[in-house]
Amino acid sequence: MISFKKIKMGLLMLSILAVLSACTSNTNNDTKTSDGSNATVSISGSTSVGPLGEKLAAKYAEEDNTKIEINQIGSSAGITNAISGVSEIGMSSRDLKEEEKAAGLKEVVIAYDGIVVVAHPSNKVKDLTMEQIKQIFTGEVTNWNELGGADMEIVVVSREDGSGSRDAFQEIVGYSSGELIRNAIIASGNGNIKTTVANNKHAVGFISFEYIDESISTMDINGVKASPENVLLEKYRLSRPFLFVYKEGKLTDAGQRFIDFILSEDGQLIAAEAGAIPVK
Amino acid sequence: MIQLKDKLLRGLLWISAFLSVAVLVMIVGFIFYKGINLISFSFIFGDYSPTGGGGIWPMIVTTIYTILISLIIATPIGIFAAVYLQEYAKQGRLVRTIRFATESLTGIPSIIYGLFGAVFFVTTLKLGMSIIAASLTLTIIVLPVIIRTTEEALKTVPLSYREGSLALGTTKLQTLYKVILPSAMPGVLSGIILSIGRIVGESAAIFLTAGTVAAMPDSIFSSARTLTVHAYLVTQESGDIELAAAVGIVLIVIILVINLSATFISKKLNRATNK
Amino acid sequence: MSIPTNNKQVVVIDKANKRKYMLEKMSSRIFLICALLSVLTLVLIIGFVFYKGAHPFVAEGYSFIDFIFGKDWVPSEDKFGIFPMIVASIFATIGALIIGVPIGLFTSIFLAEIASKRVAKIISPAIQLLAGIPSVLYGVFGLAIIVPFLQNTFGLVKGQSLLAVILVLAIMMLPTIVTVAETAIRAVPQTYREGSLALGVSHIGTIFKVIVPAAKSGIMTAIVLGLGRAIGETMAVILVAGNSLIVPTSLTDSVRPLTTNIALEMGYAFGTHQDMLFATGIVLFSFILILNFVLAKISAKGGN
Amino acid sequence: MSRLMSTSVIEHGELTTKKQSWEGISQMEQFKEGTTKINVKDLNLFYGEKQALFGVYLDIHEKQVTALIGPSGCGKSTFLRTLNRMNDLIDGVKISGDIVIDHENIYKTNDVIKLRTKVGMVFQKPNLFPMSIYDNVAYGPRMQGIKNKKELNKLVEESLRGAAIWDEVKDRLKTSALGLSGGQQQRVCIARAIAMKPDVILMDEPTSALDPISTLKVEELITAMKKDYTIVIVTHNMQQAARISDKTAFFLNGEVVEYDDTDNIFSTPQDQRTEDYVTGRFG
Repeated sequence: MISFKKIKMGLLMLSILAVLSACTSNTNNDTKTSDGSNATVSISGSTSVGPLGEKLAAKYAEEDNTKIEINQIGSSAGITNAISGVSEIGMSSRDLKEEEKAAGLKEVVIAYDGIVVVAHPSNKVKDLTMEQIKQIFTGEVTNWNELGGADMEIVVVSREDGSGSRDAFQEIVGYSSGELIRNAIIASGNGNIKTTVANNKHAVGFISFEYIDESISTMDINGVKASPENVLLEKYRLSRPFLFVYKEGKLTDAGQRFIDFILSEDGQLIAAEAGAIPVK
Repeated sequence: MIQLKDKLLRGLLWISAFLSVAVLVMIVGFIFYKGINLISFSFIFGDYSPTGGGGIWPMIVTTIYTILISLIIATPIGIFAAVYLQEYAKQGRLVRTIRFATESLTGIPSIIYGLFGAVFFVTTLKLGMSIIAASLTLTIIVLPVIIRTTEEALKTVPLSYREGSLALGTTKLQTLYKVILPSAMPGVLSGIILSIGRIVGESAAIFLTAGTVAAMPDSIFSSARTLTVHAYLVTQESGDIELAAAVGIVLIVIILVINLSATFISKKLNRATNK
Repeated sequence: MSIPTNNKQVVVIDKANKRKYMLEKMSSRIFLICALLSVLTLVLIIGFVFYKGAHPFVAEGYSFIDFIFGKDWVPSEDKFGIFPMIVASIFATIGALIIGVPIGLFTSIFLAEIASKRVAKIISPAIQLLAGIPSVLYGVFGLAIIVPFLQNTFGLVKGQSLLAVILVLAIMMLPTIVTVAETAIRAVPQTYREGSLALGVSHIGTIFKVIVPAAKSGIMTAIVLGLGRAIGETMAVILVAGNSLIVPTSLTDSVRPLTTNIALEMGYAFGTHQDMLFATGIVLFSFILILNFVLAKISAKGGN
Repeated sequence: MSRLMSTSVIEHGELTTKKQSWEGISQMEQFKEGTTKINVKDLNLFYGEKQALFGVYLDIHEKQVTALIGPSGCGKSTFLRTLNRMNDLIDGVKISGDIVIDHENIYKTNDVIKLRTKVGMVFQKPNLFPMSIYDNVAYGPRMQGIKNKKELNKLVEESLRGAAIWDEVKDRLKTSALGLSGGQQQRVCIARAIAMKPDVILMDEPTSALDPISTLKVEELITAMKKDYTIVIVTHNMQQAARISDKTAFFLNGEVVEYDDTDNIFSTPQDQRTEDYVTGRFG
């Protein structure tokens, strides 16, 4: 007869196991930290800045064991978390809005990033003017043949409302969320846009330079190739800053050390390797 | 004419059964086909690396954390609440309304729990995006399940056991943990197993409360990804279907293990009680 | 004659029993606290969602009618209309119903009545496993197989569409409907079958004329549970729906159901935008409540 | 054998309790002949608004078998359950009047445990727990705090012997009690009750679910137990009442119509209603 005592023992063992595993993973971290402090820097925000942030954090972890937590949930979410204190640092891939600055947020540009319009590799159209891009995304132009391409309906793919890349893209190209074509596919995350475009010859979307690969073809703007050099030379205008934002006085020195590392030689090197454009 | 109608209907039965099985085979087949070559020892136990090629061990640990913490909080409260509703409370209208409320709570989509958790636990209680915030949200999700299944199990215990025990001069508490709960145990356990299944499969609620940090969580206060959230983010972020499918295989294996152990335990318990 | 209540005269209780009574009182207190705690979480979650959800309409003068029937959802421009999403959710659920219920029901009848014991013993647990698979994997399957399939075979401009959502939800509904309906059909007493067969009615006739009507309330439960899961699904739908904010006019339009909208925007919404997402949650919650009410009415009317 | 009879005449709708000769007998005298173990005075019981017991006066004598007979629904089982306060389990039950066991009014104390250890009970259907025979019998004492193995073994053996079932189960004490036959299970129930060393044992139609042979075994056991315990047994079976009880009380519509030595009740019933029932004129 399964007496209740055995069940009680089982539950007891279960909880001890949980507590043990919780603290064991704690302790082995403590012992390694050189300067004894095991501060955690919680960073959340843009899904474009995120991957760069993770690569930087991985490199940074080799010399300093401050735990860097990178949460990829979208620029506006990062900014909201920075304001509300849920995260110490917010990552944004767009400039701060007035009310966000008013909330006491300081910003540091850690790199620049270009946004490139992408289409299916089979798409003959390789070059667009800023005006044409606007017409595509606002629905004035609906067929690729109007842009010198094949007779194919255009399927617009855009990012979700809170994405920094979308805000920056819309600001530079010059249309508002309300004007975005209604049946545009909304894909959350650069990766999602890339796979949607890569699998659909009708599709057109925009992604951060970091995500460029051979599964999609990139569009030049007014004949200017989408490359970090052209952004630095200000010839390619579709770019936006990668910002770390934090509330005045809320930045711990562990956080400050991480930012200094990013702005240092090695930090900017990693940014370049990741496809972003170094600040220095 | 009847023969024709019969044949037609019998045909329809066979076709729909075939369709269901075909769908099952297709889905499980797709996941294994796409993900199997990624499965390896290092994939399951390796640490995550942002530049790809890493393992999913942190996600497995996070999933285990969420299961353990949610159950450790939800099981006692759920069982004790069910005991109160079934054994102590007067079966008046109040108890019936509570039961109807828990009934409809089990039907609420988990995204609403995620909504609530994201604001209440993450921001209001200042827990931040963390495993504990996600686990508390999951606790609220599984609590009604545990209460309902435990109550049903308590109902199956014959009244004669209670009277027999009380008539021997034992207190209600002794009767409860010596006679009533042990014989209701199979039902209670099935409720717990059901909850584990729901926790493992949950993604919407966890996505909004535990965040997306893809690293080994330090403690229950750090943000982390569970397996299901990882499968979703991988599909969304990098569009890597193979990796998502591989995570899917691990999830299916976990669900299989849970279901099999559930049937095994309930068989053993049933045999024990009415041997 | 008033009913006299006997007054409790305190009698010296010997020590051992005193400890037991103390334990007894303490334990019933703990059980009460746990019951109150679970009721508290009940009230907390419902209260919180309704408080946040109703706030913009009650305090900030947004009109609930515009919210329900408004066609534009542009949070940055303070436009919060969820009509396209309500239509999307309803169409998706009804579509999934039309495909999922017949197949699900016929499969459950097949398993309960036609299939040999050995066959049923293999298929039912397999389908139960299907119910356990996390919905995210249905989404991945949808994105990788269903969307390209629709795009190529029907020559659609894009695979992400209402049809994709319907197919995914129908597949997700199947296991719930099959398992619950199968148990209901198996629960129909053997005497019903024998009675009908004895009258010379064919096996198929017996099934559809006697057994299915007898298991009606169980089947109804199965359908409503399946529906509940379909309406509440989020992660699988985001990957295949296309999420565009239009009132779907054809199966090939990409749509954004209510749940997807919450998941997509909850991360960064704050202030009125966040409240509007809670309001979307209320609309969803009332769908479920109506469903539960219908279920209670049917199974009550179903009698046995 | 003086007859202590309580007659409560009921004009429907209005209860009048004619003070019967009871008052006349002094306190001492009533205890003289066969000390009274349980003294019930003017007991009324209400299920919410419905009254089930009307002004019951009854003295149950120590070390005797008292049978309670009457048609179903006459309140005999309800009355039995008031003696160990099992009715407390039912919502909305109200009791008035006094039940005194060993000079202590059982409704004036809230030490129900002490009462139920002193007043054991055996139910209609054997309700052994899903445990081994040993655990079933040792359940009560263990709950009382007796932990010592040797002491428990002795107590279990004694109880099983006391219930005349030791020989049939002594070599399978560890097996599940649910495997035994109906008659054996009921006797193990009796053993389980005896293990508490009660003074009184209440039996609610203990043999109605058993076959004739087991019924006979249980009846022999009851007569044998008379020397150690006061037994109150509710039964439908009038022959059983005649065979094994010393005193019999005839219940009808919630009140005691007649209470006397068993021989008198069955041979020379005083009240016409008792005679009709005893001679089987109405069910």
